[in-house]
Order: sequence, then C-alpha cells, then structure tokens
Amino acid sequence: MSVRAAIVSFPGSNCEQDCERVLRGLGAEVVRVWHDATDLGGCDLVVLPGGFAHGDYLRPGAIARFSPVMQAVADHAASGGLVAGICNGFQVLCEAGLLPGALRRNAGLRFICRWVEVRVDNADTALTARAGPGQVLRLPINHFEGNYHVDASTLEAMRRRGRVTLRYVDNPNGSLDAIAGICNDAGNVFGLMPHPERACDPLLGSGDGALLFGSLLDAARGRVAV
Amino acid sequence: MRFAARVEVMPKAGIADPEGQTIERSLPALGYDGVAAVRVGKLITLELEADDADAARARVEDMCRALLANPVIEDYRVSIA
Amino acid sequence: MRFAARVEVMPKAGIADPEGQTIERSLPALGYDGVAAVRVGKLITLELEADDADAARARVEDMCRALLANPVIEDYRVSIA
Amino acid sequence: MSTRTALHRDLGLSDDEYEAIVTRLGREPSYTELAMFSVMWSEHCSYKSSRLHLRRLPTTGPQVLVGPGEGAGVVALAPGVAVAWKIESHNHPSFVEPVNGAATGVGGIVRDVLSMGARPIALLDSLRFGPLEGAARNRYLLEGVVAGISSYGNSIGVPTVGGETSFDPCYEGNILVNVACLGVLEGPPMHARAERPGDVAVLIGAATGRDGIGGASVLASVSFAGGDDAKRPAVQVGDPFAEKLLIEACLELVRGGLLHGLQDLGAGGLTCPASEMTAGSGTGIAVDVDAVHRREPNMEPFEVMISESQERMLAIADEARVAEVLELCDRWGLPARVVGRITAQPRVVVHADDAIVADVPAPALADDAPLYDRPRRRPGWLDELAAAPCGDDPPAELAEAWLALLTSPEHACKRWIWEQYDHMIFLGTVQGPGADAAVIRLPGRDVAAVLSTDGPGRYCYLDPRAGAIAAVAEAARNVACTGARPLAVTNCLNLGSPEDEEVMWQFAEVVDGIAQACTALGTPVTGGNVSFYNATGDRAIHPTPVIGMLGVLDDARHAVGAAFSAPGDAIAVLGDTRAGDFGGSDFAATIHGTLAGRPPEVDLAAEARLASLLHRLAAQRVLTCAHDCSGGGLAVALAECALRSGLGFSVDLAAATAVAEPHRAAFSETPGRVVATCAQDALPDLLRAARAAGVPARAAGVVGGPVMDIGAARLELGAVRDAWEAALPSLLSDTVS
Ligand SMILES: Nc1ncnc2c1ncn2[C@@H]1O[C@H](COP(=O)(O)OP(=O)(O)O)[C@@H](O)[C@H]1O
Ligand SMILES: [Mg+2]
Repeated sequence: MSVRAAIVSFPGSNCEQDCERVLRGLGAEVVRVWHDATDLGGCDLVVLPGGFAHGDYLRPGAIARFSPVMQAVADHAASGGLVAGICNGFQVLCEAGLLPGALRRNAGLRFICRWVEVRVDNADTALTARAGPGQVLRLPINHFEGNYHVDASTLEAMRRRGRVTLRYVDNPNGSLDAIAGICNDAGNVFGLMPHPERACDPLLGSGDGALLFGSLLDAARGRVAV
Repeated sequence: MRFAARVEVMPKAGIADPEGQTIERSLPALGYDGVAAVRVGKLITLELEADDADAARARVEDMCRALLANPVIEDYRVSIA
Repeated sequence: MRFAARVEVMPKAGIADPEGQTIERSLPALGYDGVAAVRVGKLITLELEADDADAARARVEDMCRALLANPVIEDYRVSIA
Repeated sequence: MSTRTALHRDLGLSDDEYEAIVTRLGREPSYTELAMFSVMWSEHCSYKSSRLHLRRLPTTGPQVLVGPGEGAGVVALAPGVAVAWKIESHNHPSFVEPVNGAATGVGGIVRDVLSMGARPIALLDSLRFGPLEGAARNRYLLEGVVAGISSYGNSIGVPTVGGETSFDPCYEGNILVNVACLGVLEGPPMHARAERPGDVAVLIGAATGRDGIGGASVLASVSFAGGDDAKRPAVQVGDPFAEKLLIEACLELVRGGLLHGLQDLGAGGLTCPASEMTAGSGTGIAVDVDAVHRREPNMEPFEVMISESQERMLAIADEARVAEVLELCDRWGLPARVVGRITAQPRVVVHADDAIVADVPAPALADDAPLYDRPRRRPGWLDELAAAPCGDDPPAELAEAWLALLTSPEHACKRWIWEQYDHMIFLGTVQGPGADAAVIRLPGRDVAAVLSTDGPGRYCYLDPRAGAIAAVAEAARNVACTGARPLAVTNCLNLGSPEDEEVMWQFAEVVDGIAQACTALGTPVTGGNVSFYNATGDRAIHPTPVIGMLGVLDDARHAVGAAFSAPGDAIAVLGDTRAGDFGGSDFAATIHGTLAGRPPEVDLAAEARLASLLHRLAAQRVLTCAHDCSGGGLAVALAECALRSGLGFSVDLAAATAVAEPHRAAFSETPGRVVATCAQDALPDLLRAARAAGVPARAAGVVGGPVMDIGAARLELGAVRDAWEAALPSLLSDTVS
C-alpha cells in the first residue's frame, strides 16, 4: 500500500513542487495542503517544505506557525504521526515548539547554497534507518538562518537520547555542535536544514537524499501496517 | 484610546551575536577604535487601541511572547507612549 | 571616558517597509486586532571611549553614516548614556 | 517661460518635446498628463534614440514564437515546449542603493517573463564593477548587489544559475546590473493586450506608494552628476514575498483562462500598461485612480499614475469573471482592485475625485513618442588607439603572469558570489554557476535550456562592432560547449549618453555587430533592453552589450561539463590560434595595464562550424569536457578546467597552437577555440570528426597529476587552487569566524 504524504505549504513556501516530485517518484501518494486547512486528509507522513513562509519576515517561521494547519500538524504529531520539516519547515517546527531550539542567522552573515557532507549521528531513527551509523551523506544546504541553537541542558538531554540525527562534517553556519538535523523525544517529528529532495538524482549531484525519504516512507508504511 | 508602542528585541545575553561581532571587527578598519560590546537587535514600533496604558502594555507583551520575540534566543522590552 | 550608546535605525518615512506591512497584515489572523503602523528597524547598542558625551555622540553619528545605517533608505537616532 | 514649461524640464522633457505634446493634444497638458508623458516619453520607456537602429536586428526564425515588443521573447525549444527569455538592466538604481536596486531589478525581469504567462525558472546576472582592489565603495557595491539578488531571487524561489562578474575602472562611477530570466510556458503565450471594450482592468499586487516617482525618467535617462543625492527619493524597496504570491496568482489566473491580457508595471508605473495595452489593440481605458490601493495618504493623481511601486501587474478580464479573479487573488493574500474599464474610444482617460485629470490618445503616450536619429560621429581617438602598442610584450616571468591572471578578480573563483544564490530549486540545474553555460532541465522533461551571458566591454571600446560580434560568438560558444544548439538571443545594450555623438556611433556599431553575428549564427534576437546614460560627468562606460544566449539540449543527461573529468583523458584544442590577439585582452590589462590595439577578429562561419561539431560530438558522447577559450587565452582556459575538477594536466602549448612564443601561445585571445577532452582511444575519432567538419584541431596533452604544465611554465594545482578560491573572499568582507 502506498504511503499518503501531505505536503503543507504556506504563502511563500517554494520547495513544495520539488518535494512532491521526489516523493511521487519514490512511490508515495501526495496531497498538497494549504496553510489555512484544518485537517491533513488522513495522511501517514507530513512534510513541511523549504522556502520563505510569509517572506521570513520577523523571523523564519514566526508567522507561519500561527497558520490553522499547524494545529492539525501538532495533533498529527501528538498521535505519533510522522512529521518532517526541511529547512524553512524545520524553522517553522521550532517556532511552533514541536522541536526544541531555534535557527539563527548563519555565523558568516551570508546566505549559503552549497553541497555539504553530513554524518548520520543516529542511524536508528525513522529518518535515518536506511543509512548506516556514521554514514556520510552528500546533501545541499540553502539557507540564511540555519545556525542551530538550544540551551545547554536541552542539548545535553538531546545528545543523551540520540535526538541529534545529522551533523555537518564541516560546520558551514555556526550551528551548535554542528547540528544539521534533530528529532523530538518521541522520535516522530524531524527537522533538518539540508534539502534531501535536491539530492535524489545523481544527475544533479547526489542520490543520498533518497535514503532519508526512503527511511521516512518505510517508517510510515510500518505505521500503516499497524 | 490609541497608544504607540516600542518593542526592543535583543539577542539574549550569553548568546553570541555574529552581527554585532562583525560590526565590531570592521570598525577599526574604518577608523573607529575603542568600540566594544556591539549588539544588534530589532526595534519594532506600532500603534494599537487599548483602554489604558497598562492594558496596551499587557497586550504588547503578549504579542512579544507569542510572536515578536523568540524566547529561546531573544529578550524583549516594551515601552508605551 | 566610557559611554554606552544606543542607535535606532528605522526605515525612512515614505520608503516601503514590506516587513512591517506583512507583520501588520498577519496580526488579525493571529488574534491581534486594531494594531497599525507596524515598522521594523534595528537597535544597536555599543560602548565607546570619548572625552565627553558630545564627542561620543558625534563619533557614533559618524559611524551611523559610514556603516550602521543606510542613509539612502534609513533614518537613525543616537542616544548616549 | 510659463511655470508649466519650466516644469517639463524638471521632468526630463525637452522644449521641443513639450511642444510636440501640445501639438498632439491641441492644448497645453494638465499636470497629470505632463507627468504621464514625461515617463512614457523618457528614453527608458520610449527607446526614442535607439528604435531606429534596433530595426536592423534579425528577429525572425522558425523557433521564434513571439519576437521583440512584448514582455519577453518566446522561443520554441522542442515540439510543444516553449520558453520566455529576456534581459533587463537596473544599473542606476543599483548604484544609488545596491541591495534594493539589484533586488528590484530581479523583480522587474521576473514580472516581464510572468507577463507572458510563463513560470520563471532561472535567472542569470551579468555584473560590472570598478576594480575591487580600488575604492572601498566598489566592494560595497558588489556586496550589496549580490545581497540584493540573493535575498530577492532566493525568496521568490527562482534559481540564479549563472552570470558573469567583470571589473574595469570605467564602471567605477556607473556599475552594470543586468539580469536575465527564463520562464517556461504552460500553455499558449499571454499577451499585453486589451482588445475588448467593456473588459475591466484589475490592478494586482502591492499597494501603491511614492516609490520611484519619476524613476524611469530621472534615474535611467540622465547621467550621474557625481554623488548626487537629489535622485534618492526614487529608491524602491523590493518585497519578494509579494512577488512570489504575484507569480503564483498570475499563473493560476492564466491557467484558469481568466485573463484576456496581462502586463507588468515597471518603469512608468500604471501609465505604461494602461497606454501600451490599449494602444496596441486600438482601444482605450478609463482609469479610476481613487480605486488604486495605496500605501500612503494624500497621493496626487499624477503620483498614482506614475509611481513605480514594485510587485504589481495589470490584468485585463471579462467583467463577468472579475469576481473570480478577485477571489483568486484574495486566496493568495494579494490585494487586487478593479481600477479601469476598456473603452472603444482610443484614449487614456484618468478620473480622480469625480473629475477628469487626464485625457490623452493612448497612441500618443505609447507609440508616438518622438523618434530621434541622433547625430553620430566615429571617435577620432579610435585610430590612434588602434595603432598604439596593444600590450603584447612578454612578461618577466611566464608562470607569474599566469598566476596573476588566475587570481585576478576577473578570473578568480566566483563561488563567494554564487553560493549566496539558490541555484538548485526546481531540480533542473544540471549545470549551474561555475560552468560555461547553465544547463537547465525543464520540469518533468528531458530537454534542457542552456543559457549564457557575455559582454566583453574592452573589446567594444576598441571596436564596438567587432566587440559585439565577439560577444555573440562567445555566448554561442559557451552554449555550444555543453553540446547544445544556440537558438536565440536577448540583449542588453549598456552605453553612455545618446546625446553624445560618439556614444551614438558606438551604439549603431554595436547593433550592426549583433545583427551580423546573429544572422550568421542563426540566432535571432527575441528581445532586449537599451540602457543609455551610463556615464558619470563626461566619463562614459565602455559600450557594453550583454548578450544572453539561449540554446537547446535535447537530453540534459548528455550535457558536457567544463571541468576535466578523468585522469588520462586526451586534451585537444579546437580552433586555430593567432599569435597577436592581444588588443583588449586580459593579459594586456592585468599584466601591462594596457588597453589599446584591435580586438580579435571573429570568423563567424568558423564559429558556426565549431558549434555544430560540438553538438555532434556531444550527441555521440565523445566529449568528456569542453571549455570555451576566451579571456586570458588557452593558459587560463586549461587552468579553469583543472581548477574546477582538481585534476592537473600536461600540455604542449606550442604543439597545440603552432605558435612558438610561449606567452603568445598562452595568452592570445583568438576566438573560436575550445579546450576539449575525450578518452584516449576516442582521440583519433575526435580529430577526424573535426577535420571533416572543417574545424582545425590539434592534440594537446593529457589530463592528470598534481601540476598544471604548459611546457613553458608549470604551476602546482593545489596551491593555485587555494589562491584562486581565496582571491575574491579576501578582497571582500571576510566575516566567517
Ligand atoms: N554574478 C554571477 N552570478 C552567477 N554566476 C556567476 C556570476 N559571476 C560568475 N559566475 C559564474 O562563475 C563562472 C565563471 O565566470 P566567468 O569568469 O565569467 O567565466 P568565463 O570566463 O568562463 O565566461 C561562470 O560559470 C559563471 O556562471
Ligand atoms: Mg564567458
């Protein structure tokens, strides 16, 4: 049975078409959900794509997190459903309190669009299951605010519980602990700054993103079976 | 009644402020020595309706907590005129 | 002597402020009605050495013109403590 | 003189032009009318000095679906696949305020493409600045322009996939910011027309403020007096968020068949589409300025009519469907208001406060601007310059000169710039910045659009016609190196003041050069832009035609890259090398500080042969790398292949060029040459195919190793790579902690 993925977009989101193409290519059934929707149409996986929701004005995600659809996303997460925020989606999840911490301006004070290497810090999550422990993935980043920050005690707890999923091999933006991706304590809500959807076609530079999406779809399928 | 509010949002003490540091580092080259402790935050001004200044302040502080500042990384201060 | 300076940098009147406008337009949906004239600028704090407050102010105003503000589209205000 | 006639001069109109307005109207114009004429008759909007000459450009061909005159040209890329392609300048606004000037430049060209009903999918930026090693302001301008393009392009979700960045003292007081945009059509092209009386005009997008009042006439139609602050109120601030919504809303309106016409509001504000859409259709319009949504109180009708507030489009729709139009815009969170009605009477009538404040024939504004055949004079200094030493003396040390060229801002790695641009969104960037030309696979297809911009200002200074030919040839060659077929050209002609007879001569020569080259290469011109008055005081920039070449690659998977691909590959040089092509060269400028002599002559027939050879070799999968040889000559071209790949090479330059003197073999800039590689065992095939195609080809050496070796000089690749990559960041604010 194919997984039903909802791609939630806000005014100003711009990676939703790319995510849709890639998820369809991996066999998922995709529904697009606009920010003013109040339900997610019974999906197994929610993806918050990249972009500039509400122009990133004030702070990325600050306005978007008030969208009606975010209540549905929170409910989905609370009932154990899978949620993945990519780049701007990660920022929205942090602003919404579904993930700890905040994403600040890159330490270099410039936008960065670049291929980077990230190391899988915990290969035992729904996002990383198809990757091996410590495996290095080649993925692109594309952000101005990807500098992850969280208070010291939370970071300590996250580390202890394996909540850091991906870390930059060569920290491009000043992120605390070189963090590129995290998940919540329940292990069903993920945020990552790199764009896996841009790395699902070797012609464009890498196919490693498919490992991450594939893992999510596996996990969603497991949940469907249950 | 109509009130004018000012909201100052600054990076939390103890959190690095790359923008402030960058300005601080570039000042000597422009001929400004002896400048320190540069921090860069946001200043938001707005007008709102409220019964009195206290009510106005309460509403703006509410907005700060919910929207205008991110408590993980920022402090805010409200003043009403 | 050591002075603390505050610099407020705001978009010039008449110059579009898309950020302020976008925030203003989204406030009602977030439950905040009756808010108007939202403008977003920068607040910069710093410390500097100067002989007296007037000299400190003059230096900071100089810095505003050179670096801290963009006089083409922004106004600035300096206060010294 | 009356106060009113004094006023027209402040608005940039000449006394004769004022008289012409009076003649067209049969009376003195009202204030609002005068303001409307001043923007529509400005050089920027009316092309009054250039139109006569632009007619000489070839504009037709089976591939051209829409030629010049609309928002953007439309070209058939493959059966059933059409793209819109256009370039625009935003030079003066970017000099005044680099961040917002460049940002709004991106916004403007994107709306041009959008007005054709095309989804914008790629941007290229062609930039010119004063020397980075010089005044701090040069660095400030580059940083600001890049930040502006980055903030706007990234936010609207259109990738910036290529461009060029060049430096010369002539641009110090007058930078160039040209931005090209490619869009893909989802249906038949939309048009800027208002053919049906009774239809309504809907203004969609941002509220109108006092932005850029008189921007077109004031900023783009006069030269800078030098540090002139008075022009600053014309500064516009971009809102990429509003633009993103505008893109999505307009595309949905077009897709839903809700529109009869669509045009962007750029220079000239509301007056421009109101008069152009109607004049082109033999209709008129009644505009109600009170209905225009505004950002500021107390705006005068004339201000509303000519404001250049960004992120706005004018849509023409059937009255019966206007509710759907407004509802759709509302869903996208975009303000939209009915601001006018199309009339059978061919007049633009403006109503404000129940009074008529303007009533003019639409064609008078849009079509009947004065047409000038301005005097032209070939500059006397040209012959002297041509006869002067061109800077071809040997360098003290060949390796040092080579390194100096590679680490000069001109050739230094531009990563610092393009890493600030999202160049990947839409999953189509098969080759992005850092390649010879961008290869953009169209969404959901195999076919790719291949794009390059080129504009060799120094060549054009020495000989504008030859320089323009070289620009077209280089742009075509860049596209051909990927294996693509060059198809069509958009161009942005940046020059000094047309009131200067020598500049006007340069302009006419540039046009003739482009016409000649485009005809020979079979790449018609589908649109473009003329930017005059690029001068500070009496110092004009080099005539700088920027050519935007569009090509097609049937299968994006077959794209050939400009980096070496495997150790052991054989290197060949296609095209003959002349020993003396140093006029206007990078070697002469960087090593000798010289700009004199004659620019290299282009053999257009040979260029065409070379392009079709490359196309064939790529289709047969023979090529493993192909890189165009241009500024800096073969030594620089070879080094670029190495620097981009991390693979060194060993080449016998004398054998590859049949030129004995090492510095001539290394740095002469003969056009029509390409560095090509293939597997060793394919080399005989490659050479045979070249011979059969009439393209001179010579085996040159082999890829591999840690050294770049051209026989007469050797450089350590690793060290050079570090210096090449560090050159630009070290000149610019290096803020990474
Ligand atoms: N302003 C820019 N924006 C995007 N890409 C740029 C820019 N400037 C240079 N580049 C990229 O850097 C590479 C080198 O540019 P350039 O030195 O002009 O190349 P060439 O000399 O081969 O024409 C090109 O691939 C170009 O796309
Ligand atoms: Mg080039």
